[in-house]
Amino acid sequence: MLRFLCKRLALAIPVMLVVITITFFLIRLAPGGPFDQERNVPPEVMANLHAQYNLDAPVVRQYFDYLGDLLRGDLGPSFRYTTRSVNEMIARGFPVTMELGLYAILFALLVGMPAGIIAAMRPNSLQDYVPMSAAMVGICLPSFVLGPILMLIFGIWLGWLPVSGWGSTPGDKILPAITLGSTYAAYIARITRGGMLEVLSQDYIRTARAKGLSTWRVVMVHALRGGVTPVVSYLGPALAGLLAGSFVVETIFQIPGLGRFYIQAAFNRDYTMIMGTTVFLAGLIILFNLIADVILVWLNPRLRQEAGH
Amino acid sequence: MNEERSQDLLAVDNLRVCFHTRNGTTVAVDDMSFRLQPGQVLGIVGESGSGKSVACHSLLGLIPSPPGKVEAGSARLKGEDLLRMSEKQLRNVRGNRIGMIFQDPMTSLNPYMKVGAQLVEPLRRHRAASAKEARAKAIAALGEVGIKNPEQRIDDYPHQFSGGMRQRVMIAMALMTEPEILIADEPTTALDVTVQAQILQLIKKIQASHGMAVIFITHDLAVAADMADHMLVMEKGVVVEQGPPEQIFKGHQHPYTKKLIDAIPTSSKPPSGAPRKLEQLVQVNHLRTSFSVDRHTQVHAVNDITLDVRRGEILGLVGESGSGKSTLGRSIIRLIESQSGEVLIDGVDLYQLGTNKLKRARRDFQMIFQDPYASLNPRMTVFDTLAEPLLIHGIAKRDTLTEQINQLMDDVGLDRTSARKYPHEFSGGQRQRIAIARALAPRPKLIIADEPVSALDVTIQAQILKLLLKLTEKHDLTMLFISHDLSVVRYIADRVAVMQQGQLVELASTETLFQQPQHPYTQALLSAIPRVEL
Amino acid sequence: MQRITEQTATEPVLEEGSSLTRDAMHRLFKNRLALVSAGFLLLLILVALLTPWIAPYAYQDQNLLLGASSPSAQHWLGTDTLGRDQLTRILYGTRVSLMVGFVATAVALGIGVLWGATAGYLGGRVDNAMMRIVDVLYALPFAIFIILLTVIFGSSMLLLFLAIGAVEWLTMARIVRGQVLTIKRQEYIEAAIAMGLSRWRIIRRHVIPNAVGPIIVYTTLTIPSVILLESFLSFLGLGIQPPQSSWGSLISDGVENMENYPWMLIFPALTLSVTLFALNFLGDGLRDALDPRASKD
Amino acid sequence: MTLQRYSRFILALAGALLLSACSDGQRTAVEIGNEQQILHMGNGDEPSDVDPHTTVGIPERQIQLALFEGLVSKSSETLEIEPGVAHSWDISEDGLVYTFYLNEEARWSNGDPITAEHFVWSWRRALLPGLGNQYAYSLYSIKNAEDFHRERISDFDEVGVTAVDERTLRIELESPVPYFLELLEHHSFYPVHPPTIEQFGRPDQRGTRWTRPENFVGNGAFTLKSWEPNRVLVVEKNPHYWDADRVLLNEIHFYPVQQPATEERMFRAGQLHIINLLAEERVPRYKSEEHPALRSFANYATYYYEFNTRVEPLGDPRVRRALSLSINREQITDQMLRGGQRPAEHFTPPGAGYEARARVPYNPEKARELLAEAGYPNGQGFPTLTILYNTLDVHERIAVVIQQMWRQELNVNVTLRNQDWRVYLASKRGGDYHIARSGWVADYYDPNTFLDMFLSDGGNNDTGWSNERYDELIGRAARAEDTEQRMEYFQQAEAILLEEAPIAPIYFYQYNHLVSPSVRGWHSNVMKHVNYKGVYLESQP
Repeated sequence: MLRFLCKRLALAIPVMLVVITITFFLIRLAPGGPFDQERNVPPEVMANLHAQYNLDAPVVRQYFDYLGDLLRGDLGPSFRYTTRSVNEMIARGFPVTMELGLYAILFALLVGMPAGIIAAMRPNSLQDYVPMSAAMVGICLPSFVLGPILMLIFGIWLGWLPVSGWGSTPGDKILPAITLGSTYAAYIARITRGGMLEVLSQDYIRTARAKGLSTWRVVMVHALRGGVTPVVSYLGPALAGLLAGSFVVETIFQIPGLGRFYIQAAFNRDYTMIMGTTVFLAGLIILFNLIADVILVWLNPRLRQEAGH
Repeated sequence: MNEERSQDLLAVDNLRVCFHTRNGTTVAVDDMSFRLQPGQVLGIVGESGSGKSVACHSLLGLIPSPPGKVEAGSARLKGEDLLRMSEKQLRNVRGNRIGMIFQDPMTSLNPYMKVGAQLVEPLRRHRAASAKEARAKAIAALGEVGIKNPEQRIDDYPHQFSGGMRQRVMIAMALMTEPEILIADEPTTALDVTVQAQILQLIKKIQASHGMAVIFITHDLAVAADMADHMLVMEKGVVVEQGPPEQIFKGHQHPYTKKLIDAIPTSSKPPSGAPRKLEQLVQVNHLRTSFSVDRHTQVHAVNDITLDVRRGEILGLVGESGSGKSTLGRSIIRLIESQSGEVLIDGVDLYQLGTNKLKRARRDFQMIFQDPYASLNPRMTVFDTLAEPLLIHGIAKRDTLTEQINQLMDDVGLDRTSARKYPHEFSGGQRQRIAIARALAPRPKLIIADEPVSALDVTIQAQILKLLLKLTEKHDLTMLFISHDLSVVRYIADRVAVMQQGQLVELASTETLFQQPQHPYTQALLSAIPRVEL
Repeated sequence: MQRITEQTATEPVLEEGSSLTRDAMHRLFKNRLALVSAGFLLLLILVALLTPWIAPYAYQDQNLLLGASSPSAQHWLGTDTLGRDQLTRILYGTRVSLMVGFVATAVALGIGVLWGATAGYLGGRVDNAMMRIVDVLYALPFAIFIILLTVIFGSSMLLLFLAIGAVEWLTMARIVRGQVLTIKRQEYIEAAIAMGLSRWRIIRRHVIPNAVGPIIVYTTLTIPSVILLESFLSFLGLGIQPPQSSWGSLISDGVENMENYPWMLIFPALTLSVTLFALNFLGDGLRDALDPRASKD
Repeated sequence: MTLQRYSRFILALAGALLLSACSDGQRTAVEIGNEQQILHMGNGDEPSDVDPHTTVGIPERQIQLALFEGLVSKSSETLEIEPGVAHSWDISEDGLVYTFYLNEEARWSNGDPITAEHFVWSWRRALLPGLGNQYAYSLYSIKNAEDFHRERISDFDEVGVTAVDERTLRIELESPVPYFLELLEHHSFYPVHPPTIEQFGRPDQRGTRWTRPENFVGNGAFTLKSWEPNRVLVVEKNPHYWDADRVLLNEIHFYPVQQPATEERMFRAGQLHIINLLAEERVPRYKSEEHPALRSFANYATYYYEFNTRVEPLGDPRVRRALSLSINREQITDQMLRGGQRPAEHFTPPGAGYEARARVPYNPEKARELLAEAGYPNGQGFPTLTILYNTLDVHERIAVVIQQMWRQELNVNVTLRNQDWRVYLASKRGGDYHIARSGWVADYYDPNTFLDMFLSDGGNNDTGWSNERYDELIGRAARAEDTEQRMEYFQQAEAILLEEAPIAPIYFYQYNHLVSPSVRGWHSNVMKHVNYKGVYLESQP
């Protein structure tokens, strides 16, 4: 297990290096600098500004300087939010995004897994079609449509829930979590259904039924472990994608999360911020995939044992 | 038949099961009736698709439904009709009054649960036993089925058991609640002969000691005869004959029963007319093939094997699963690369040939595989499949192609008109014929046949074996025939090589080997063959 | 078919077999939902191709005096805030969205199939290296990368195709590789090797034809995700260049106006949803048809 | 689990979630704010900083207006100059020397008194080259300020700012600037607290921690309480402010809300008192309802198109004028925007005692004539030009409309290109465009802020257009002592600008936003100037 982990972590280093390199040079290729404003400023001012942020050095030099800082864990100052370091911004934004992501995944699991299980229990019946059609709607409805609709209904017409903010009024986390989670709920429902169908056709399920066990026990005790395997392998990348993709929901709902920082950074040419968030997110994606793999191993006694040795 | 006898444990009458699919309705079981007395062993025999398993599964409501549906009949267990029970009532019967064991012990245990947890389930469910009681009983049951150290093994996962051991666990599980009936659905089909013999022995012993009634489902007439007090022969969902084994074997009425009995390869190979040449075609010297399982473990699948195959002979290669016989077959023709040793075919060392020379040389040795469903490209017609080797090796010209293919089709007994069909439109036996035709196409000198009949039903198996014999004769072929089934090998081979754990333990002419086996392993193998001893 | 006609008159007529493809078509035709979906998509493609001739108005026609008006006899689906005919806009949007969907998927397909098949078939170290590269690229936060690209280089159709294609090919490569690995282990491949076939012929005649099914299925499932991705970009204002419209841009306009002029949201959203539905149903149907035993998730 | 059981489970779950949300009663942030005198404001982008010498944006400006005060202040009701840190001032006859007398009561938020020396120190800092202050040029009217900023001189003593004594500040100008008092209200003239800045870094260091809530020292009516990026920035009443009696609010919460749609929803859900910007398409609805919260007022700003005169055929003034003449501005403002914008037939918006006489009316016949004269009768042979605009819905719709107008009136085809803001700026600056959307919001309330842009060497003149006569007129206006004469020079300059048409004015901005009726003493005005003094909240409107 330890060797497996080390190997994967070792693999992460070149990955990160590629990410850093691509991003670093890509953003510098972009027209428009971080300090461009509507009103032109004299070249001397611009030069001074660049000097303050080490932008006057040759690009390759900047690159290695950046790598050096990175090794020390310093992601640099934000160009746009001048008083803040990228480390600070990430430290502020990430917990929010993470929390949002967890609620969304929780919602997705709570709704998606039961729906998928129910559908798999009686395939091609009404009990299958209803949740699966709902899942399809979930997949086909982009969050930037669902979000405003939910806000309109629950926030403005009914007045039940706040339409923005994060943790400042009670209940303001509900709508964003649902908006972000609905697509994932839909996918999880489909994947669960597929996984369960696969498992329910296995011989050992027949064995369990032949023992006279109740349907509930057959499904929950015997089938679920194997049936959720594809869900688990989906969750790693999904959670990563969810963190990277939460910006739409964060923008709509005014949530001070990392995704929103990132998008703003891209528009603002906040080089260090773009770099910092990209590196951070890439690291997270690697981490989540790793965690998913570890859980997969743990779920399967055979692999668990092999990994144990 | 219909007189009600009070001592009947199970009375099945006029059972009819249908499958309604998109492609229409299939009658899987039709008008089936039988009686089962306490302590009786009922053998149900039939080839695949005869409905023997469906019938038994439908008694407990275990057929997939939809599409399956019990349409008529009754099945009274001590007077209570199983087919009219609610799902809830049935659940009280399953695993409680009727226990089941299944064919494939590798997949029939839940890989995610410790065997102990699976063992105690029936007891906890039906007897409301405490966890402690159930565990004690489970350990006892494991002990009874012959698992050593049951106290420790109970906390193992299924994958930590071998196939035979898992089948023992299955049996232990079925025994937990002391059921009145045990349904054993082909419990030994997936096992090696020696293990099969042990399991059969175990079932017999337990049946006797517990006084259970057993329904024993099998495709193997010999096994059924060995086990059963009473036999049912099924064909296409219909019981064509039933009676005690002696009656079935000696006084059978139905042609299908006769066909089944005739298909059992009992005799040895009929001596061929032509005098045997003793000239070698293949000489294998010190061949070694190993695989690395992980960084530390190497499996020596073929461990220093030396043997020869003589021109025109059929050399049988026998061994249980994992003995390395398939690897040896593939290593000989370099489908798997060996680490050392040499393979001389007609004096040329295959392992010294370059890629292109090897490709050209390949027309001289062909292979027939076990699984007729996997060995044919599903997206090529029979015509294209057969044309490919002919064209590649320049054996056929465009204008003679059709003629040659027709010839091949005739040879293997396939209808010429079906050359434009695709593999999935054929039955398993027909597919194996196509595969044989493909192997014959480049007119090879040597054919490696890797378990070519083990996936086939007995009657088909007999046909294919006959065909192989006929063809080797006709085309003067040399064949390495790999099989786990000694009766088959005895039927077809001139000489037999026995492999165990990557090593060759014995090589002798067929009759010598069967009459006077030298190696203890060969002896064990031979004694494990179920025989019809009447 | 040439060879059949060469038969002599005495030969019995060959029975035509039905290939797996034909069987699959047969099964597909029995799946009414998939069939209706396929019909709908064909209609949509046809409409997209014929849009300039069948659209009731020119796509840039505007009527500021009219402004946003609800559905009427002149404008069946109403007009947007510039008084442009909504039906026309949706029709042209269909053209763009389908094009983005199809072309970007084609890009993904091209790279993915080539990459996956090569890695899978060659195996060993090559496979290892190639799949590591895929792993590396998987770790890039791609949604964000596309945004970065479109922000930086402006959003041209070409860039959209490339950027989206560049994201989607990874999964495609993995699927193809997995497929190839499975096929490679099939005995008919071994049989082909034993027959002395060249590697290239094996790939061409035995590997690719058998991998086509899952690839087609995955393709039908990629198209909707590409269309959705484009709509997300449109939401951020990074989609297609106006005055062209895509479903995404229409929907994001519609969301802004959903309270005042609900038809501006309803109709494009409906078109998008129905299309995505159809693509998904067709994909599921194809999967069932191509592999009746495969799990249906 | 049956379907029924499952759906019941989900319903119960949803119910529980909703209950937990609604248990806190129905009181909104606005209602609570009304009682506690806490104003909730939408504020556009997240502020980059609150340091008045390093920021450039409007969101920062709105906050700085609460945190700082210049020598003078401005009434948001009348836009008249009022005393700020200085209670009075003298202006020399020639308009070159200003002397300010500081209020003895004026204090920093930590209680320190504000001295003239602080202003000298602050302005020096604002001009320090190393700081990279993008607004430093607004101090250039001070004698030698530009030379100091551009490192031509290094001794700040030569710059025309002197602390005569602790409470007297003397400023010498390069040349008379009639709107100098207006300028002083700009944030680049705000004083900053020297000890605080020096505690956290060099004076010319950007982004030090001195603007963190825990460190911050300012001199405005409010002081920084907390600042959570992308969530909220809170300012609270500054007890040391000299005019604290007139400060009625306890706190102001500034919310960074980029999307107008989100902001409006927040307003409707009772989470904001004031929204920064009401989306154009929402205005008509509020208007028709006569919604009490809607504030709509003219803004001293112009929306216009720039022509790149270096690109043929835009080098030909007849072509430019033809394009400009064929824009139906009234249709754009009345039919499309419908937010109260006024069609701009000239460049400088009316106001500050000036209304241009020259006009570019909607005259398609004349436009066609001019185009034919230029060699493109009925648009024949006219190349396909591109309209460049930064990505925003309004710009897009205007571009689409104008594209259509040119097609109909002149048979001229143009394509559209939208670019992200920074890319757009780079393209415009690099001359990589044909026709570009542009907008100019006045820096100060004077026509000069509009007209001096198109000087040949104007830093913001991206059109490549230059005209000696125009340069001369603007120069004369700067030196004119008589207001009437000055305005006349502007009139003539503007006539040239419209005749030569390097730009096509389209409309004068209208500022629409929502202010809850419970907000009292809030005056929306042409300069979007806010003075938080005197603003208070009342629960029962």
